[in-house]
Amino acid sequence: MTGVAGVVLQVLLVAVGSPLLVGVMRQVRARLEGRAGAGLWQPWRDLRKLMRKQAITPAGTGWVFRAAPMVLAGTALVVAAVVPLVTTESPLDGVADLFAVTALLALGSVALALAGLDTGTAFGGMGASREVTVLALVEPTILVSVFALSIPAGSTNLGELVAAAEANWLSLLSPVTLLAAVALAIVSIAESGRIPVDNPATHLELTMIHEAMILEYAGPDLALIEWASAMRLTLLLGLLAGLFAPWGIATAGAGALGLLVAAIVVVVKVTVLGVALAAGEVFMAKLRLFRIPELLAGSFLMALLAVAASYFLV
Amino acid sequence: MPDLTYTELLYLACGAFLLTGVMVLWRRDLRAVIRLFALQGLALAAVIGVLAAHQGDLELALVGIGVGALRAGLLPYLMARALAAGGEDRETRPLVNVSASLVVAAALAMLAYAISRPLTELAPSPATRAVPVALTVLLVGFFVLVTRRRALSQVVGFLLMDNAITATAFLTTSGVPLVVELGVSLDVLLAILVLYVLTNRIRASFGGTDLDELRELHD
Amino acid sequence: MSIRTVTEIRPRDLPGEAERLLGDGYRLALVSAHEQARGFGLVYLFTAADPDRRSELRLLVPFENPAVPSLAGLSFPAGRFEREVRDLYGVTPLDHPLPRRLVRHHHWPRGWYPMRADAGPPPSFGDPEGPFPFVTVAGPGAFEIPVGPVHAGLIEPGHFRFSVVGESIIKLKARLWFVHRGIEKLFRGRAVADGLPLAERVSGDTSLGHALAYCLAVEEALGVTVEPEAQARRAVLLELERLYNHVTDLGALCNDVAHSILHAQAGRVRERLLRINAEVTGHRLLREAVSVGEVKLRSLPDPAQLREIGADVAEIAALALGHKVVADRFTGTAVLGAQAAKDLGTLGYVARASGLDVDARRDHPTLDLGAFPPAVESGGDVLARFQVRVREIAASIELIARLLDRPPATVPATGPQGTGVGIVEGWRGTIVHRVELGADGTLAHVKIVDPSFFNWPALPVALRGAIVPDFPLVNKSFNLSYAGNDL
Amino acid sequence: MRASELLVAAPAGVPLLAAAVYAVFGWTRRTAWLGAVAAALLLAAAVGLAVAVTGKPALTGCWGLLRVDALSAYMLIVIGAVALPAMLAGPGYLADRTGPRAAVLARRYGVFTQLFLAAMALAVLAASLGLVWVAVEATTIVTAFLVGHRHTRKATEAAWKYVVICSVGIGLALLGIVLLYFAALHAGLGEGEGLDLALLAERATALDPGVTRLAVLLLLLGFGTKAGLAPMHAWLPDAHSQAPAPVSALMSGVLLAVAFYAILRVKVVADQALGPQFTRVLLVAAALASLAVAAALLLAQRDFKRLLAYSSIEHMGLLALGAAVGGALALGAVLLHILGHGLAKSALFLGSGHIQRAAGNSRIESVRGLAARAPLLGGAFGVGLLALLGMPPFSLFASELGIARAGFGAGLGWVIVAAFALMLVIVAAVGRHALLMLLGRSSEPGDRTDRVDRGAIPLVAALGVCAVLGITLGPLGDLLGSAAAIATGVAP
Repeated sequence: MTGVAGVVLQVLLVAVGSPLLVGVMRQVRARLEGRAGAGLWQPWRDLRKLMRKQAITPAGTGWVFRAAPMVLAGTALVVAAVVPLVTTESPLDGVADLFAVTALLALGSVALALAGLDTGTAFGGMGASREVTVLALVEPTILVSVFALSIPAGSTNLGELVAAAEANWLSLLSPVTLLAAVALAIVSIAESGRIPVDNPATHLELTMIHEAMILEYAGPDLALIEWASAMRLTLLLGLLAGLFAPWGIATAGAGALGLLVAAIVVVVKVTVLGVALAAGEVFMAKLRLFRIPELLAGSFLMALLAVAASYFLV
Repeated sequence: MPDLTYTELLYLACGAFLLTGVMVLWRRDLRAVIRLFALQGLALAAVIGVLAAHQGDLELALVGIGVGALRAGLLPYLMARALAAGGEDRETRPLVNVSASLVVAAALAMLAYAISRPLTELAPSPATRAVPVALTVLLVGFFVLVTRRRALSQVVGFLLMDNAITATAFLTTSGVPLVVELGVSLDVLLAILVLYVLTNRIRASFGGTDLDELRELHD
Repeated sequence: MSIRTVTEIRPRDLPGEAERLLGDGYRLALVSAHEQARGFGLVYLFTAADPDRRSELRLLVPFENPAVPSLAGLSFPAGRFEREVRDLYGVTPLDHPLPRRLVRHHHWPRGWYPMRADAGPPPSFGDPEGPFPFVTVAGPGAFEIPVGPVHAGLIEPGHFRFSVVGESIIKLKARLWFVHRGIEKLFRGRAVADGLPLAERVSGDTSLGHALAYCLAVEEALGVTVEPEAQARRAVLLELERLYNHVTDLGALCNDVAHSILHAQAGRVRERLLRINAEVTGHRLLREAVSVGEVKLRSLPDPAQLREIGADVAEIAALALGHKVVADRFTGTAVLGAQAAKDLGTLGYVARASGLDVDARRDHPTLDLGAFPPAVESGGDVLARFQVRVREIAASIELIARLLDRPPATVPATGPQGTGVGIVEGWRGTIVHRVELGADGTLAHVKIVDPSFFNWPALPVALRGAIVPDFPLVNKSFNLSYAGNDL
Repeated sequence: MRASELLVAAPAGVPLLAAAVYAVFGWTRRTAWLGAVAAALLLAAAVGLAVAVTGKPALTGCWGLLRVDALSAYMLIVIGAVALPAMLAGPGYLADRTGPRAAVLARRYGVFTQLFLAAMALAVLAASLGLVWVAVEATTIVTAFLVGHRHTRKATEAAWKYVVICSVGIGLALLGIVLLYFAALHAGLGEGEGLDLALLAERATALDPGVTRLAVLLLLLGFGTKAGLAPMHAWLPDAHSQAPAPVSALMSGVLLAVAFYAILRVKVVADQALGPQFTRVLLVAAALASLAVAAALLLAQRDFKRLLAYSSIEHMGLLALGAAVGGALALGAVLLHILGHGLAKSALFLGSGHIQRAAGNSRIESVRGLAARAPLLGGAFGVGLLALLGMPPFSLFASELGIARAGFGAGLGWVIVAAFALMLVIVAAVGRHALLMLLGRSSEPGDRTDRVDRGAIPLVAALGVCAVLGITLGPLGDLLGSAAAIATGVAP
């Protein structure tokens, strides 16, 4: 029963908390840059404002354009239910396979890219083409690096991976884990469209990746996309925290108290990661577009080396 | 030293050794490349140090300190001086672009794994299992040497190979006989000095260290 | 200032005279047209440096089928001036190699020339000329990205047509003049004092530069003498304008590579400078300080405070260039070669970043600035344009300190001329104003040339081969004025 | 025993002392001929050692670091025989160099040539494969300065290429040594003896074949680079054509052979550990590739020093071919070929130095009618080229014949046929260039200088020795037999 409760808890945490995480990150950046900032709740206020607006779809767009926000948000919610954030003991445990999770995240990205293409505008196409370039390197890296982690554990099930890491924390110091951690951190930044890959705060339409794809969205659709993007960022950070700092995640048999502690721990971990990311961004600049494949190829290489190391360094 | 910790530490050092080697392919900034090389020298010294601690071998530990001083201290210092004198601090146009180089490096890692099978099988131990790491760095160093155009990048490629050979020597046999060891170190040092002198001479006669300029001799 | 020579010529002698002047090291600074009693009077103003020389060619073309020989083959800017005069007055350049419309909006009716006295109120919009004939780039993978004239950020209107393959720019065409306000027409008939507020509003960030150029032109026309001290204070104000704009640009360039903390810091410095402006003149953008024959200051800026700001800026610039990614984004991006910069007639920091040693403060002085080497870089890329600004900030602060310390000698005034030319090195480059006074002392005709007019064609040239996501950065490194260009 | 130890150390020690003298006193009129004296002493010591070890057990010295057997002694004789004329040509070469830095450059030349001799001697004297490596790498470092001696753009470029390629190659060899040592330790050899060539050959059958295969591959690749075998030959034409003529003579005549000596030593171990087929395949491939590269690039060659350099690649290919064939006959022929090629090639390089000085550059097209302008030098150059092409009565003819006969006997007939087909191409190419240089019509008035013809004297002498060797081996015969036995792994 705690499994179901845990799942509900972590979906709620992600759904409600992710805009807050974005708010925290913006606030950190603002303070570090010497600005007052808009406050933690601003992303939620923005979402509320957008929800009240009229839904507008550009002329000539089809069902792909209308379905994409739903797909994006839907996949994010499913992943939120499956990934071991609060508990490793999910009733959806069979789905919590790393391949399934990666595929779900990719599905959301692809839906958005298709929607960008569906608008038929130059910017939608440009954003989609750039997003797919990034995606083509990000997804294999995620797969390969989690695969590397799965070799010592002997399973690709995320829950088991986390449980195994929690049981033997010394293995976290191995080159396999470190290489995979670096690779996953880089692609998480790329996947969530942060500096140095993409600038979430830009108004320069020619440099955008994520923002260019969603340039034609307005009102509730835009709200859904913004919310889903925040959830994806939260999930990626949560996954990172779970894989490389698994302490505190409730395993089978943890009671209600265990779940509560696990929830607090995960909130702390994700917040710390988010703050670190935001603080890092302040001192970072955006890479030239042609340098991004280099960065991603580098992360892919690390993932591959992690796999190689997991074979020979045992 | 308990065995588990020995293995973990050895692999951690080997991981650092590998990572610094591969990162050289990634960076264009030659100063960063030199820093990475110095870090790799430290990682190599750490590998030797861990081996020495495991075997309780004082002589090996001293050799490790010597290797560290040479490869993390003297050589990077020399290269940094050459760089400061030249004023060109970026690898502008490698023959193979960086993304492709990184993918090639992944393939090289697989190749290294394949060719080091006989070594691991002859004497399976934590140390010999790490030989593929050294061989990967060897191949990466060779790749850097072949595809980079700045004189200094080529020197770094050569030194990566040399680091890798040293690492292999220590991982497989805890080092070759001392006489040979000394001779090898001396030779490497001299080779670097020769290259250092030549780098300056290239700059004097070609006005830069972009080796694309070296095109006078051909058939 | 008797250095200006005036020659009345016949239209058919124009190419020969122009060729002679260009051969003597002159550049075409301004072409102006206006209606006179017996036809269109055209004025070609050529200027040269070292020593300061100005030469005007004046000619008259009849109202019936007005036409002049084209100088487009001799000078690229001349071709653009001629197209501007044709679109606004209907004077046709004969044998122009590129006779496409420049200023004309395609909603304007055929035969309607807005700057003529009889043009009347703007007519209702139609579509008689059809869309602009953009050159289409065809080939595998080539496609077009139209951007603007309305943009996502708060900037002025301009339409850009990118022809790209993948992310690489094959060709860029910029269409401007969406905000053509007919500002030169608004001057006509005003008293000289009433022209000043208009001049201050030619381009918002260059209020002082244009006001000063206007005042210099009027003073030459009226023969007004300005005290050396006042002239020195004007020079100080000019440098203050340069300072706050250059600092803004440094921050904006950092912002365009998403290095927001340096942008924030540059914004802080900019605010300090604007407050100094307000203390000195009572207006943050330096308005209403300069007027014909005089200058009114509330206080003088404190050199020590400015030096402190200079150190601040130097630190920001060093942080930016020391950042690997920022340096990587700037270096080698959108190179404008020295020859291209010279052929296009570029001015200001754009020219100086491409290795051209031009600066009106030295070339067309109003007062003796002493040893004053302009900041010249040779790279021609975004980095060079960044570095030129950095160096100019430091030079400006030193110049201010020197001017406040000891007012230098000025160039003496001459008697009333009826016409006058004012040349000022604004922060963006050389600004030229030319005024003609009527018999009653009111403004008969005013022509304004902002450096942006010369520099806009350089942007597409520099961008050839660059990548699309670098465009905002490159655009900011040029930072050209739409309002100053469109007029 | 002290006398024999001294004798063992002498071939490396004498040039080392000479280098020290040059370092202290510089290149003066009094020290100018010291280099030649050192070379002569080296040759004398080599002969003495040859007498001492022919048919007798090996001599050791320097705490067991050095060991001389018949093969080493034979190689020492080759080094001495080539070094003597090269060192004699040194003062003439330097006499032309003037300028502010001439004294510094001359001192450097004296020191480095002697160090070069010492390093080569050490390479063949060394008892341990590790020390062989150290000595071979030392030759790279020393000669790098000699290649770049002229400080021109071309010389600097050649030196850079030379150091980088050879250091990488020799680095691979080092890895091979490390792996061989690893295998040796697991074959029961002790810590200090794992690289001893004699012990390795003795215990070769106990080596792990997997590791040894990798090690031998790396060693052949590494020393093959230094020996100028294709496809690792890229540095050779540049370095040999840019170095001063006496240094080119040494590099082409003996340095390549010394590197090849290392290959022969490795081959002894490899053949016993892995069977002869493994090295045979590798060497045949390298031999044919070298011959093909040489043939292709000789056809359109426009520079006579590069022509000689490519000819060296050809001859290294032939040596590899002989080594691939194996057996006493083939290896005896290989060793004889080393000596013959060393004498002929070094003489030609020395001669080319004189021609270059007269012509002002080393382009074939600027040398015409040499036979008429300088009959002795031209004639000797022409005869030298004939010797190099394997024409009788020179010893190269005998050794090539020996390799071919042994090859057919070992069932490598098709390889021999292919190799000789390529050599026909080479004969045609070199012959055409030689005819043009010697008999072609001169476009400018010749400057028949006495000095040019005097330069032919060592050439004539070397060719004379070469011709005599082609007819009779004389006292060398026994030494050659013992050395070949060692190279085949029959004798310890």
